[in-house]
This record gives sequence, C-alpha cells and structure tokens, in this order.
Amino acid sequence: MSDTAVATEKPKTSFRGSGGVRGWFGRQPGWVRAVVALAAAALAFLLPYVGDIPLIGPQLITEGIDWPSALFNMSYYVLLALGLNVVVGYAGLLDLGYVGFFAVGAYGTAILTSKDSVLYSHTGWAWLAAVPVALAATMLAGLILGWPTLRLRGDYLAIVTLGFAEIIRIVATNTQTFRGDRGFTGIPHPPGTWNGKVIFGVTDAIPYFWLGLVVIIAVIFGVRNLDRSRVGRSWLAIREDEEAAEIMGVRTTKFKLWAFSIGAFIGGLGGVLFAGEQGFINSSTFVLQFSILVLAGVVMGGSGNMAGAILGGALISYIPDRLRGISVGGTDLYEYRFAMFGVVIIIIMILRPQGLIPSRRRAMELKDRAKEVAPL
Amino acid sequence: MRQVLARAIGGVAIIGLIAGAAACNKDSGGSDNAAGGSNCGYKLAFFGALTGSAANLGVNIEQGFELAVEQYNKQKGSDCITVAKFDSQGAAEVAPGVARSLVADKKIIGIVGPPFSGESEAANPIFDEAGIPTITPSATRTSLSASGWKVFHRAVANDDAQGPAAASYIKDVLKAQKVFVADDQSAYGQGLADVVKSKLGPLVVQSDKTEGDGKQTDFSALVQKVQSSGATALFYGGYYTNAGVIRKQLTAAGWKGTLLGGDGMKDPGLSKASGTQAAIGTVVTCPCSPPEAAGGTFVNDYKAKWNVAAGTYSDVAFDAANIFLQGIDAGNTTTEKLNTYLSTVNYKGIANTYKFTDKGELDPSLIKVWAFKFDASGDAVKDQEIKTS
Amino acid sequence: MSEPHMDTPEELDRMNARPIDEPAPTGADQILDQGVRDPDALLEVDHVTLRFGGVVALNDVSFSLRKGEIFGLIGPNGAGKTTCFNAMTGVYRPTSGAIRFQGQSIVGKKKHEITRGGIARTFQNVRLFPEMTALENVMVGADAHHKTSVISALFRLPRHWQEERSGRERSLELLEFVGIRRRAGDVSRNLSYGEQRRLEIARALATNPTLLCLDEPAAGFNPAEKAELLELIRRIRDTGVTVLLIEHDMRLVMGVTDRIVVLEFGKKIAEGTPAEVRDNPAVIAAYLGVPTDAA
Amino acid sequence: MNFSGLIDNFGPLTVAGLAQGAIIALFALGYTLVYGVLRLINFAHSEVFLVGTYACLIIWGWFGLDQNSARPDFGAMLGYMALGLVAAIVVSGTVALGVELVAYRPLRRRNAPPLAFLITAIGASLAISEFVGVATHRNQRGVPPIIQARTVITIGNTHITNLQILIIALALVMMFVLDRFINGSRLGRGIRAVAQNPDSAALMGVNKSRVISLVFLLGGLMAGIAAVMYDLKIGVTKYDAGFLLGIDAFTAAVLGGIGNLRGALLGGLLLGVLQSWAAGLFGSNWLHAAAFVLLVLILMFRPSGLLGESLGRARA
Repeated sequence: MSDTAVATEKPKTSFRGSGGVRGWFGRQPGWVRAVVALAAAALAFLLPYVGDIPLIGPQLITEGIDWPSALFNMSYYVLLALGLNVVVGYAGLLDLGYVGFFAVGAYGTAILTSKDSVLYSHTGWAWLAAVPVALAATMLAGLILGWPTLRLRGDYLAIVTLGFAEIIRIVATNTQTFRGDRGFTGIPHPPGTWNGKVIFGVTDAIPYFWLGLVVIIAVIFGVRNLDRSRVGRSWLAIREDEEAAEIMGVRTTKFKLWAFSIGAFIGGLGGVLFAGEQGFINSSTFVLQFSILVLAGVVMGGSGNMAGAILGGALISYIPDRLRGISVGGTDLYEYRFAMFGVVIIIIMILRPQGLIPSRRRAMELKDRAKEVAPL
Repeated sequence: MRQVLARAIGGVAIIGLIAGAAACNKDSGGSDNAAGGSNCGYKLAFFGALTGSAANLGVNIEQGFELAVEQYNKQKGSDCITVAKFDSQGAAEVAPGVARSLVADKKIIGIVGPPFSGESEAANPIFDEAGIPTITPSATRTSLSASGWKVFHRAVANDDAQGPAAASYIKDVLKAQKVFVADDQSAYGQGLADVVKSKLGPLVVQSDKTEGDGKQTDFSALVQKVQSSGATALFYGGYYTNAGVIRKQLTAAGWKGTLLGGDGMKDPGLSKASGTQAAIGTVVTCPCSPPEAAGGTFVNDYKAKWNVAAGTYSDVAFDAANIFLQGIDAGNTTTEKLNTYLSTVNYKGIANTYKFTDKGELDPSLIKVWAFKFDASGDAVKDQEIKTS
Repeated sequence: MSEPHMDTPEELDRMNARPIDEPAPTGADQILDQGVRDPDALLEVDHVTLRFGGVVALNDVSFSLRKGEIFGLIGPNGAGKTTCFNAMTGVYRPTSGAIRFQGQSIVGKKKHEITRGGIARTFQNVRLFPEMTALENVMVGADAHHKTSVISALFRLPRHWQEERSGRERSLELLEFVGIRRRAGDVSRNLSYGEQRRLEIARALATNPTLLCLDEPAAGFNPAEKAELLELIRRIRDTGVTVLLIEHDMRLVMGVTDRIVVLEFGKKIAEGTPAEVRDNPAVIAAYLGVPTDAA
Repeated sequence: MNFSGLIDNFGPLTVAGLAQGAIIALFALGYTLVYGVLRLINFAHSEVFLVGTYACLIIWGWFGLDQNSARPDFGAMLGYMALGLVAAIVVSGTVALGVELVAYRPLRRRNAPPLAFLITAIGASLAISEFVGVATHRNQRGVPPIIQARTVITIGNTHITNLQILIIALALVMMFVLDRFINGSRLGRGIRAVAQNPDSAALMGVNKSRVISLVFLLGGLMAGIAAVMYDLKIGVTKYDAGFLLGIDAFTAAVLGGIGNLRGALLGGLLLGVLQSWAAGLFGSNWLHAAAFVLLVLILMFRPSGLLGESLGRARA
C-alpha cells in the first residue's frame, strides 16, 4: 500500500500522471519511500512560492485571488475530501451532506470564541481552546447522523445525509443562537508570534496554509494507520458485503459509526481551520452545493484512495479559482467556471471512471471486468 | 503494461486540459501605460460579486462605479484612473483570498465595496490592515461601523435609519391598519423587518419568515397567511428576487394590498418577475435621493453605457466612485491621504450628500430616506421623501 | 394460516408435533431425547420452528451436536437445511424453540456475537470480500477476537501492532492449512472457485471457532476435489473443532460424518450414525421421492 | 410555533400543498424511473426539469407573450397551453436523452462503478444549470399569465382555483397513463424486465440500451409537464429552479420508495402537503427542515420508503 505515501507527493503526481509513478514507488524499499514522501512534504510547504519559478510558476498560480489564500482554500477542501473518503471510499456509505460536519466544526469554534455568541460571557475562549470541544461536537454529530441511518442502504442514506446537512444549515439560518446570516464576527485566529509579530494575521495566508498542511499530514498518517489495521479491513469488508462481514465477527454497527465520526472529525478539522482563518462565519457558506462538490472531488480523484481524494479535493478548489482572470475573445471565462467545471467532471469521469488516481483495488476490479467483457 | 500506459496518457491528457486552460491566461496586470495628466496612473477597485448567485446586485454597483470612472477619464481626456475588478462572489468564504489579492496591488488606493455585510465582515479586516479606504454603497448592517476599521465608510444609511422610515410611511402615508411583516432571514432583511415590527407595534397582525433568495420559490403558505390575516400591507424584509415572486403569487391569489420593502427591493428585477402590472404600487424605501433630483444625466448615461436601467445601488456606487475621484483629483494619491480626505469630505452626489462620521457612517443629519413606487414603467420612481420624527 | 392467530396454531403445532413424531420409525426419537439432555452437547437445537409468513420452513426440529464430532445435516433440496443453518448462525430468528450453544441461548444474539462466541460458517454461494486479498479476507476473520480497536490502531500502540502481527501469522498459517498460502497476496476475486471455497474455510477458521458450519462446501466440486475436501474436514476436526456439515450429496456425508440428521420439508425424519440413517426407510423414501407417509 | 397559522388555514394550506406536491410528484417520476432500471440517482434530472421551465417561456415569447402580456382568451389559452406543453416536453425529453447519451452511456460501456455515474450526473447538472445561469444573467424570468387563477370551488375558507385543479388532475392523469404504459404495453414490459433482472432481460431479447433511453425519455416527458405546471403556479423561473425543486422531488421519490411509481405520487403529495403545513405551523423558513425530519423518521421505520422499491413488480 503505497497510496498514502504518494499522497504527500500530490503536487508532483498531478504533473506526471499517476500509474507509472505509483508502480515505481511501490517497488522501492522503505527508506526510499520515506525520503520521497518527506521530500514531497517539504515541496508542498514551498507551494506558496511556486509563482517564483520561471515560466511554469506564473501559469500555476491563481489570479484575482491571492495564491496563498487559494492554497489555504485547497487545504480545507483536501481535508474535507480526506474525511469524506473515509466515509464513502472506505466504508462505502454514500454521504451527500458532508458539509454539515464542516459547519459543526466551524460553528463549534465560533460559538465558543466569538463575542457575538450567547456563550461569550461564559467562554470567550481562544481559538486553540475551542478546537477540541468543537471537534468533539463534530464527532458527536457524526454519531447522531450515523445512528438513525444504520439500517439505510446507498441512496436512502444519501438523501438522509443530504437532509441532515440541510437541517444544520436551516437551523443555523433560522435560530438566534446561531445567528443565521448575521453570523459570528471576531473569531480569534490561531495563536503564536514570531519575532514579535503575530503569525496568523489577516493579510498573509501562508501560515494558514502551512497549518492546514500540517493538519493534512497528521490526518494522512492517522487514516493510513487505520486503513492498514483491522479498522480499515472492517470498513472494506462492510463495503463489500455487510452481512458476510458481520457473520465473520465484524461489529458492523460499531465500525460504521466510527467511520461516520472519524469522517466527521476530519470534516470538523476543516471547519475549525476555516473559522480560524476567516474570523467570520455565517450560514450562507454551508450550502448543499458545497457537499456535492466535495463528493465530486473524492470520486473524481479516486474514491477509496487517499492520494486520489487529496488530488480531487485540491482540484475542486483549484480549478474554479484558476479560471479567474482568464478571458477568451473578450468574455471572462470566470463566469463560466462552474459550467466548465461540470464539463471537466464529465470528461474526467468518462476517461477515468475509477478516478484520476484509482484505488488499487478498484483499478484491479475494473481490469477484471474489462477482461470479462472483452471476449464477448 | 499497455493499459497502464493508456491510463497514464489519459491522466496526462486531463492535466493538459487544465493546464491548457491555464495557458491561455491573459496577463491583466500589465496595463501600466501610465496615463498623462497629474494625479493619474492609480487604480480604484471594485470589490464584490460579479458572478454567482449574488451577482446581480454586485453588477449594479460595479456598473455605476465603472461609469463614474469612465466619465472622469473622459473629462480628463486620458485613461487616468484604471478600474480593477475583484469578484468576491458575494461569499464570505471567498472574500478573504480575493481581498488579499486586492491589497497586493499597490496601485489600488480606494475600494468601492464590499456590497454585502457578510463579505464585509470577512474582507474588511484585510483592507483595514492594508490601510486602503473603502466605501460600501450597500452593506447596511449596523454593527459594521462598530468594528473599529479605520478605512470603513458607508455611503448609505444603515438598517437603523431605513426601518423607522418604512414604518412611518406605512403608518402615516399608507395609513394601513393591519400590516403583515415577513423577512427572508438574511441579515439585511431580518434586521429591517425587526425594526419595522417594533416601530409598528400593534399594527402588525402577523409575521412570517421565508427562506433566502434561491432557496424558496413556492410562497403559497405565506400568501395564504397574508390573505387570511386581513392585512392590507405586507412589509417584506429582503431582496427583489424573492419579492418579485411573492408579489406575483400574492396578485395571482387575489390579494390587493400593498407590498413594501427596503432598498434591496428597489430594482426593476422585481417587476420583471412579477409583471409590471402586478408590481405597480409596490413601495420601496431607500436612504437615497432620486437620481433625477440631482439634475444629472446619470439615468440616461447609465442606460446608454450598459443598455440596462440602473438598478439598486448603482447610483450610490456612482457617487462613491466620484467621492474617491474628487479626492484623487485634489492630490490625495496615497491610501493614507485618501482616507484622511474621506474623514473631511462633503460631497454632493446624485443620490445624496455625503459626509462621514468618525466611525465611517453617513452623517445622520444628511440621511434622507425616500419612498419609491413602482409604476407602469416597471421601475421604482420617486414617491416622496419620508420624514421621520 | 392466518397471521392474527399466529400464536395459537403455533402452540398447537408444538403440542401436536410430538405425538405425531413419536411413532415415526427408527430410533431417532430415542437419540433425540438423549440429545436434548446430553451434557456433552455443544449445540442444542431444541424444538425449533421457523415460519416465513405462512410457510413453515422448519417444523419442531430438535437435535444436538457433541464436541469433537463431524455432524451431517442432510436432506433433499428445499428440506430446510440452510434455513436451519441460518437460524443457528443468527441470520434468522426462530419463531419458537431454543438454540443453545455451550448451554447458552443464542436466539436473538447479534451475528457477530455468535461468531465471537465460537460458531463460524461458510456460505453456500461463496461470499468472500472480492476486492480484498486472500490474506486480508482471512485477517478479517482473525480480527474477530482482537481487543484493540480504533484508538490503538490510530496511534499504532504496541499491543495493536502485536495483534496485527499475530493475526497475520495465524492467517498465513491457516492459508497454509487449507493449502492456498501461495495465493495470499492475490485479490480473492481472482482465485479459482476451489480456492475461493478453501479461502472461505480459512476465513471461518480464523475466527477461532469451537463449531465450524460448512454450507454445501462441495457444491460444484469434481470427485478429486471432493476427496481433498473430505480430508481437509477431517484435519479440521483433528484440531479439535466440531464440524457441522450441510450437504445434499449423501455419499460425501456418509464418508466423513460421525452422526447425521435428515430433514425433509422442514421436519426431522431421521437421526443416527451414517449406517443407521442409510438403512432408514424414511430417508430412502425421501431421497427417492416417495412421500414419508407411504413408506 | 403558530398553531393558529396552521389551524385557521388548514384547508387552503392542504390544497396548496397538494398542488405543489403534484408538481413534485411528476418531477419525482424521473428519479424513480431511472433508479428503478439503473439503480442510480440521476442527479441531472433537475436540469431536465429546468430546461422545460424555460422551453415553454421561450415558445410563448415567440408569440410575443411575456410577464406583462394581457391574459389570452380561452381559445388562445388552450393553444398556448398545448404549445407550451409540447415545447417543454420535447426539450426536456431531448435533454434527458442527451444526458443519458453524454453522461451515462460512455460509463456504462466502460463498466464504471456506480459512484462514477452519480458524479457525471452531478457534472452534467452543474454544466447545464450554470450555462443557463450565465445565459440568463442569473435573472428571474417572469411567466406570462396564460391561465388566470380563479376560484372555482369554495369550501369554508378554502378556495380552490382552476389552476390547482388543473395541476392535481394532470398529475393524476399522467400518473395513470404512465402506470398503464409500464404495466400494459410491450415497451413497458421491457422496462419491467430490465428493472427486475437486467441480465435475464437481455437474454430474453430486450434491448437494454433502448429501455434505458426510454426510461430517461419518459422521465423527461414527465419533467416537461411538471415544468409547465411549475411555471404557471410559481410565476417565475430561474437557473437554479431545477436544483431547488429537484431536492424536493428526490426526497419525495425516496419517501414513497424509490423505483416505485405510485410511491413517487404518494411521496410527492405527502411532501407537498407536509411542507405546506410546516410552513403554516413553523413559518415558511422551516419548510424544508420539516420535510427532512419527516423523511428521516419514515426511513428509520421503513428503510425502503413507504411503498418499497418495486418498479419491477406488477404493483409498480
């Protein structure tokens, strides 16, 4: 399983294509892989400066939106994709309302820290203090969603999760406590000073991106550990044949709930970072289209594969941002970005139905099927 | 192996597609043909939604803004001031990144925007840190001026001014005895409706809330409640998109009362949705003066340039741009100077006379709230100035 | 049978069942009585009736398995073998009657609890996890008794690591035991049919069962493969695992089992050693298609 | 909570909900038909509906009708209705077939995993609605007053309009026709055969691709009718109208038991009425939340919807 290690190599993979690289990577001894992964991680940290590379650099960075900010946006999209990948890719539970957890993470932070919060006089915590509580709340939200939906299969689950996210949005919009469209202002930024200057200021997004990257790397390690353990096997077994899994002693209920709450946790991490960077959140951010986009990213990248999820998550944030400031024949393409994005999604899925970086298992399955079909 | 190769090629093709799109990237930052004339070569920025579901309001503002700059340049006879457009999509989650890219452009010395209160909350700290003065033509949330941003200026009255005016119009002019109040849950609409509700007191027979723009189209429950409440006036706190649909469905259901709203409804889009006939008589309040009152040619110029009628806030944006331009013309060509200039400015524009308090609010003595009424032209035309006690 | 009166006919069935069964030929009833009270019994099926709507799939079936034996459950197609089997592994819940494993009732227990309690099974139609490797398939079974879970896996705590390693070793041993170790790294859908059957047995054994239930393990096998299978079943028994074998192939069952129960139309028609059962006229009739009453 | 809001307006709210529900039900048929045969959520169905809402407006526009036009007389009204329906049906049907051709067929050929279909459908949905959005500058478009709502039946404080009756009746008739078609005709048998077992249906000589196209087409036709009804009832359309109502329609399909035609009707009407009641009781802003809470509750007790999945069975 070299998928995960490739994951950190994302920026490079996206240029080279995938198959050959991964094949080569898988054959290397452990220390080579570790070095490559480390180098890739180091390169990822240098991404904010990619614009300084002659020729290629300016083609990559975004225009009209600050490049480090675009990177930060990518980082929370990647987190969301990683979390959703656990739920959809590993455990096979189709979740169309994943943004709900992102919202819970962000709201959890806001309500504990913002001066607009009803709790402010009791809490009014710093960002860091609110993080564990907010994350615990998202995990709980995962359980609350997971519990009633345990019996539901595929598409029924999809619509219920979608409804769940909508309910969260509507409650946030319509209740005084969550302040609706007015939102929470003055959410504190992450702590820390460097040379007497605040690290996490408002004009420079690079530290936020780095923070996001650190969190992503931690999540990659955590999820990889789970994937390679009995937990990952159990998820996979549930995805493949739930009843057989249970008869083989897999506690399906438990592991499904874990999948939901781990997915929720990772989504919540995204929300917590988002709130910390923005300083302001309101209910109009957490719309349904957001969830659907993240799901599209996961599947487009390669469901069940972390490298794929990372690539997909980054792309769904990057492509629309990159289309800013590009005009063809006088019309600004940016207006068409989502229309074009829709077309790109179709093209990618038709060319690579298993995703850009398919999970090895799925790739193999597809190859088999192709063989089965071929002689006919 | 062949399959692996084919797949790799597929992957490369897709990346090529994206990179290809990237390659036809136009370098828009290079228009440095420093124009002649003194105090030239600077940029004024529009920051707000140009695309996305909130784009209509943003485009109204941007077009008013751009018209002002164009007229200024024409008068100067050169491309003196350049327009820079920054598309925030009206979304708080997008705004910071766009704002950071705005402040990276050191030639920008003034900003018209952000139009919405939500994105203002997210973007203004960045503008404040960079010290670039902003004039928002439409973000009316009261609390914005209390955030301590030195660069914040608001060219319209905040929600606190409009609500009482709307209430007194209902009470004194319309003389409605039964009023139904609804809002769309937006910060703007809810704030307005709450003020109206408290000012009208017992006249309010019932109230309801709807979902926001683009989240609800079937208002039959609201229509039914309005009808059965016996109200003769409906105050809707929200934007013209929903208001147009509501007006249409109310008329279709046979309700003959008056629809009222704030400046968010002052847009021809309302009558386009509802049909002109249904919209006639709909009253909107606006903390702005009718453009024709200023005697200028704004209405015609706007139509000539953009081929559409000026919409909500187009005129305020036009004024906001002109405030900056007048300042630049007077030699305030740094952000600091321009910001200082704004604190003392007294500018008579087409929609209002502008003078800012130390918090960046419009001077209360200058706030005039006018009522506008939709007529057979499909647009809201001046009705009367509303006197608030 | 109308639904609202569910209880009454059921009671009647139970009361009637015994007197009707009693005069049934062979000494099955005698063994049955012994079986119920057998202190050595590993698994007791005690007057189990199972209905689906109006259809009686199992009608007052009783028998018991003893530790260490190979026990055959046979009958023509549609006799209720697999239904009985599913009731024993928690897939179906009996309408009435009790199933006890090592003296404890397993009715109403969750499927994974039953597995962890020591009953493992294979499926009539192979149900592996097709996208997992052979080794991973077996490891899913081995995980059943592992204590560590998400938290220790997340942080790779030593105990978890140890369990992973011992699980892997044991799984490899089991693959060796069933003879497909060399396919350990292959995705299970790519295994041959025979290998998949063996893999299923290995996966079931990995749960460390006291009782292993095999559901028609020889279906689709040629004679040579069947012989190998019989040998494997014996080896499994020799490791101390009790084996319950469901088959409709009489000859296979006769060759390996210690005792046999014969079902027909959801009823037990005979029980005894292979030799006893073979000579039982009811069984012969059942397999030749002559109604029991006529025999 | 506003109990009097619900109780005082109970009759009118119920009727309004039924009318809205009828539109939702017609819309939901597209989801349910495709799901019944392919076991896939056709996410792009919302855009099939969307183009229908514009198609009839454009046709009417050719005749000089816009939101400001005077109400046509009865004869002209019939003509315009027929034209509008034909236009919407043709365009929606074509787009539905197009979606199948572009977003589904290539994947079917490549034996893609189910999630891939969901994502291409999402892509198609995004592309269509955004193109419409850009083309219309995201403005609303008003509907000409083809039919003037007029109270024809009054029971207590409940005024039932001709439009409401038309919408509900049309939904019931179309549902009946479709039901007869699926259960009675040769093509319908093909659909049921593929829904039950695609492989054996293929062995029996049913052309699966044709059946799938047919199912998309039928869904498109129903969406076209729903689109015209929507235009008349709501009075405006916008580029995101499909997405918005699509969520409701999909919810209704699942509520009734996705893959089940009668389930879609039941689910649609139930959802419409319930949303209307919820809007009366809690306020319009809670209407979707109430619908989803109900959905979760129903699915907790009936995990395959009220009537279960059964396009394949005779009961469909």
